[in-house]
Amino acid sequence: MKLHEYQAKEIFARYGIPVARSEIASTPAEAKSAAERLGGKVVVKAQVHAGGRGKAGGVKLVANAAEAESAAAGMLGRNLVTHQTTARGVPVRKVLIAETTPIATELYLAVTVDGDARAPVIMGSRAGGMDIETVAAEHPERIIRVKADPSYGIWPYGARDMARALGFPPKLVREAADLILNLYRVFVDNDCTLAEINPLVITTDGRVVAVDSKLNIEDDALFRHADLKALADPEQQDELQRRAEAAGVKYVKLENGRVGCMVNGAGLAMATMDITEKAGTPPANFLDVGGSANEDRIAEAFKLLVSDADVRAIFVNIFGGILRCDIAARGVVQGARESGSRLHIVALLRGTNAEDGRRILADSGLKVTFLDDLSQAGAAVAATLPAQGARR
Amino acid sequence: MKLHEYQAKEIFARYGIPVARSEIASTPAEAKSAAERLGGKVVVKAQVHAGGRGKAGGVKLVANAAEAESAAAGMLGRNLVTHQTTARGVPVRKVLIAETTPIATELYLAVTVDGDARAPVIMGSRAGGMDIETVAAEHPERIIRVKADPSYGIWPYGARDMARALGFPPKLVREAADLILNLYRVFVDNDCTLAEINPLVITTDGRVVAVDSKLNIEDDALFRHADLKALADPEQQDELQRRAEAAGVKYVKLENGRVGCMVNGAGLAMATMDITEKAGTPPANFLDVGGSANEDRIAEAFKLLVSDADVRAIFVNIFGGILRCDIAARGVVQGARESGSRLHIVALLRGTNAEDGRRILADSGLKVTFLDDLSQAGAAVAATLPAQGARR
Amino acid sequence: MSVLVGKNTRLLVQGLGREGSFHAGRCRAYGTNMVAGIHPGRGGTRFEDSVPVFESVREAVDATDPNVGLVFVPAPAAADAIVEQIDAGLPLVVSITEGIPVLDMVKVRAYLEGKRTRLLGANCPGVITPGEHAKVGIMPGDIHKPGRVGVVSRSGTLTYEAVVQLSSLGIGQSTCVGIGGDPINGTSFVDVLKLFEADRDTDAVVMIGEIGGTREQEAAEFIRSMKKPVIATIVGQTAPPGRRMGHAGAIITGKAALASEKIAALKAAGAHIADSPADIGKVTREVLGHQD
Amino acid sequence: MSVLVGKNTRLLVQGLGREGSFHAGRCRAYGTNMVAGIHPGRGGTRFEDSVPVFESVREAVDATDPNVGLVFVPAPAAADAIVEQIDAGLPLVVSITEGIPVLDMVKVRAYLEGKRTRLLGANCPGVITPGEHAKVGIMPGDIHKPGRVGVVSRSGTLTYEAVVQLSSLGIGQSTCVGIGGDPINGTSFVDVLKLFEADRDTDAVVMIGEIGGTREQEAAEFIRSMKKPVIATIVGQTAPPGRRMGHAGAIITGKAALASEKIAALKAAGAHIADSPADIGKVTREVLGHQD
Repeated sequence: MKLHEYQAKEIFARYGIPVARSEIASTPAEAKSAAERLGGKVVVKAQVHAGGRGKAGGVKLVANAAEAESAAAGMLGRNLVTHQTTARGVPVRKVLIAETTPIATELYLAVTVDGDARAPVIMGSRAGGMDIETVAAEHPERIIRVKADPSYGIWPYGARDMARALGFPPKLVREAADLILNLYRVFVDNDCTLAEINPLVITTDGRVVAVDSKLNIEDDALFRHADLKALADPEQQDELQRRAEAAGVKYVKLENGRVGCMVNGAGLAMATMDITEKAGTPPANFLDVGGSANEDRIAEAFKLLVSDADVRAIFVNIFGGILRCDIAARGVVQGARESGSRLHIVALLRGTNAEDGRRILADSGLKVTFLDDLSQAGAAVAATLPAQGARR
Repeated sequence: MKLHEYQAKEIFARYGIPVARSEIASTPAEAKSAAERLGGKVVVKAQVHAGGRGKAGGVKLVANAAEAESAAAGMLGRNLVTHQTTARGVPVRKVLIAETTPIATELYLAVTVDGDARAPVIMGSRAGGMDIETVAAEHPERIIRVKADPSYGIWPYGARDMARALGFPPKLVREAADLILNLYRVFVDNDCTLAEINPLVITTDGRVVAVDSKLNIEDDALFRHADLKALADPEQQDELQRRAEAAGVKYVKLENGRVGCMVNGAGLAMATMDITEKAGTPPANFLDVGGSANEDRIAEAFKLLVSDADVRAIFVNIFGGILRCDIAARGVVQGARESGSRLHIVALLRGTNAEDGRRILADSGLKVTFLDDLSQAGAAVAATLPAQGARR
Repeated sequence: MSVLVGKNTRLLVQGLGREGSFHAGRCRAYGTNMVAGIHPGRGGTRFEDSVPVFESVREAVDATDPNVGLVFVPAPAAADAIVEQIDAGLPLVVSITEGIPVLDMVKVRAYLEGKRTRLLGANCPGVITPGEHAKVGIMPGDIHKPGRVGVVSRSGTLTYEAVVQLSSLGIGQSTCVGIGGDPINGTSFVDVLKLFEADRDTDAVVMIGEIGGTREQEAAEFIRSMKKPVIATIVGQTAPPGRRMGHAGAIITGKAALASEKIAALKAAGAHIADSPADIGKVTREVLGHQD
Repeated sequence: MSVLVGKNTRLLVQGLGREGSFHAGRCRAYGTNMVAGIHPGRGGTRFEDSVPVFESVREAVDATDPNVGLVFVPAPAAADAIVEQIDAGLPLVVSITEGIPVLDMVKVRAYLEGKRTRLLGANCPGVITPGEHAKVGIMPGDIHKPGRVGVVSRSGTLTYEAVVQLSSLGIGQSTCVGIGGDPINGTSFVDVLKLFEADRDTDAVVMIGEIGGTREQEAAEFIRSMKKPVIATIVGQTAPPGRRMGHAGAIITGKAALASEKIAALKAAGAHIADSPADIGKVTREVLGHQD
């Protein structure tokens, strides 16, 4: 689950991380008066769950309160499109009005879990402000990685060593080390998947300030963070994503796909994608209905698939285990009925109650091609796919 | 550092430990209105830093608000004498007015650090409400000890196992386990030396309630707990203890002693006590001036010694290291002058600047017997001690 | 006894809710010797009128001497259950539970250091040795066939797919092991490959990897030194970088986590690659044919 | 080289404040080879115009290869400094600092598990080997005399007392070790007794215990198996139960922590007891006399 910058910032401040003074505004008028209180020259920042705001016009440096008002008016109520969003973009409901920070140096600092190291890892770079993925790909040596001890965390001396390695001047080493320790505490206490400051700024007057604040919370850990769960902003997700999450299925929309895939299990779902891709019939999505899906969830998943205009055919690949094939088949029939879809379905049903499932689909009146094994899938899907462009 | 029951209770409540409803009162009138709000029938509990309140009349069960008022009037502003206090007792400035708890079972629960186990240990007993030291001495098998993992703490399953071993009925096991886990968190988060609930009560209506609350905080860790430090109540210590603490020296008054001992180092101080005791001249105190004492601290320590009416002679045993003997000698002279003491002093000065120290004492006009080594100490102290009863 | 489970397995099942009970029953029906169950509030009762149920693992261990623990406890309490089984000294703990917070698994993994327990999972289908009627997990038993090919996989249903391909070609399995799809788990590919390499009842190994992490590359390093042939496939070749594909393991975090990198490493180490996951059986048959 | 420190000692001192600088100077004056200092903000300077000072232990280790670390860092940051020295791989860390919170020491002690470092202290006077001019601590050097009796103690000034008694009777010391008075420390009596038992330069051991804890009883168990004679004393015989006597180690927490219990255990194990701490030298002379 993603938090907005302003939400993350409040948490940072609670943990003693120095942040720029700021206020949140929902209207241009609020933005104006906030800017007045903050001294006029401020930064107006669209609050969206997407990176790349700056290049997309979602961050504006303005000289006075009037400009803050008009900058806010240009953002609020509109959708912001960045390289990380869909073409529709994400709605801007709030803007953050922050005092400007006189920047001498920009750094990058983040905490995440490194599965290979089996521990949280603190990452820092002097190449702050830049796109960190680019730095990681092109100059991995510019990123300093410090592995935390799974039970002891990071010790103060380790934070000081890291601060020195990041080039903090001797006078600021202790302050920077405290910031690193506090960011680590934020990460652990709140079950984050990512706690990131980009840029972390050394100001011209020798202060250390977190200028941006990013926190992603692990969905699986939300059960113990009711306070964080309340900060969710589902409006920031695209509609399909939101529906998938509500239904409890894992769904990722893929560009340029044509085959809607419904599978149980992530590994099998990826295998299914690989096979359809190789058959020249690219998958339109990843969709894992999970182990314990019921009819309604399957039906909702089916409706999700067919509501994607790119989808020209459906491939249902269910290996019955906890999820029985008859349940899956009933869900598909229900979904097709409720959506009115008449897309051709390729179905591979194995495992628990596979026979029942096949009969239910066969009796449903839907156009279904049954497979016996996965090796037939590529050809079968290709055969059922209508010519490019046609639909229903 | 000790906390009052009402202070510990607030911390318990913050950690989700169920406590009885209560209010704190500084006057009989406040006690009365608190009792009214709590339903009339309440317990009035003197807030003092000493165990054994109950037997000493510091805990009164009353039937109505008027009785609460008079019970409070009987405690407030007086000194309470328990088996753990001096004969003067400790002043009662506040009383806790707590709703009564219908007791079905009383248990004992505490967390402390076990040096031998090198870890915090959770102790529980079904013999709650009783004097736990007596239980520990006479029926050690009645105390359940669960060692916490130094880095992982105690796991929920361990707390459940302990709750079952303590006889909590199945329905209350989870609640009791949560309480154990929360008490452990209180202990660790607040650097306690002891976190204790005695009694921990199962009520007749099946609730679990911490009826008493005791927290001792480690003095050495107070630097990171400004909030707790502010809860100190030095008035609860006897005057000598308070002065010793203010001066930064470790001082323990001993009953029936006659020789005031001033030593640097705890081990040497205990050795000195043992030697004077064996010589038939029992020590009146343990006093360790510490490693880095200066003249003023030594002087204050000397004044502490002589302000104890039991003290008939002084034994100064300083092994100069960080603390130089000349400094120690000057402090003794200063203390004697400021206190007007004319007690006989036996002095054993070794190590750094021992010669200078001896000269300073010799030139001071004080009555001093110098020793060359510790083996002479017993006889020398015995010789200088006046006949029983005489002083100055 | 092939690897991990077999005829000497004495199974303890923790978490006998709806799902746990269902699968515990299936394991028994397959022939697994379940000796104890754990469920809060049900201590003293019997599962399926025969297997004693206890309140705590310690009690169960003292009374019934199990050697494998199976965890169905819901995610919020699963790490605690795993540690309870570790502390009770169970040699093998299999955690089916999915959705355990990653920081819980960081702790559990570190806690395992120096302990005698091997943890399989979490978020895995479990382990099955068809020739010895030992099933400790949620896989459908009837697709398996006794034989001499070991299977190890990060995935659940994809493992079943592989098994079906093998069985339908008449290729039986010694033991099939699901190591789980989470980024931090108890047993790695390398751990299982070592077991198969040392196992007298296994002739070849099928390994099914995924995008994300670098465990397959570690496996490749070990495969270099193996005498037995390894047939490998990597799924997620078409997944776009940086997008989560269902379970947390399947995230491309860097170049090394790409399917192409993994396939190259495995190929270089001498593994036989099934380019399509539909060809696992076929490639295995070819490899075994050459072996003869 | 007797035990723990000797002529091959290469000393690093962390915390060069007033007290740390004073004692580092004394150690050097005694003949100890101090190779590095650590003090925040003073990296690049030199201590006493000769010993290089660094910002971090890692830098100092890389540049000067020390094998003993001495910690004078104030209590709030002392645990961190100890861990910094552990992580840098120093074989011996001696922590003088007193007043380290006990929960910090619980952590440090657990952190030591499996590491190559031995920790002496905290809250100890350090260790000295007079015959090799190696002093790593705050004890007055000039009271010591080279010889063949090892001394181990929980206490500071009482150790000096014992040393004075020995030296004045012409009995020199191989190495004197202060293990510190805190309830949780790095090195126990048993650890040091083992070193002395194995040391060719030590003929007998003086052990000075205190009330509180049960470490002296553990020592007694080991003394049973020792070939070398042990002279032991326990102070705090007159301390009233349950009262703190200065440092945290000296608290009677139960019957086992009483002086009488400890003396009985040591006597039963064959240790020679000095009933009064004033008689340590005398008893040692008697024991050594019988040895000849």
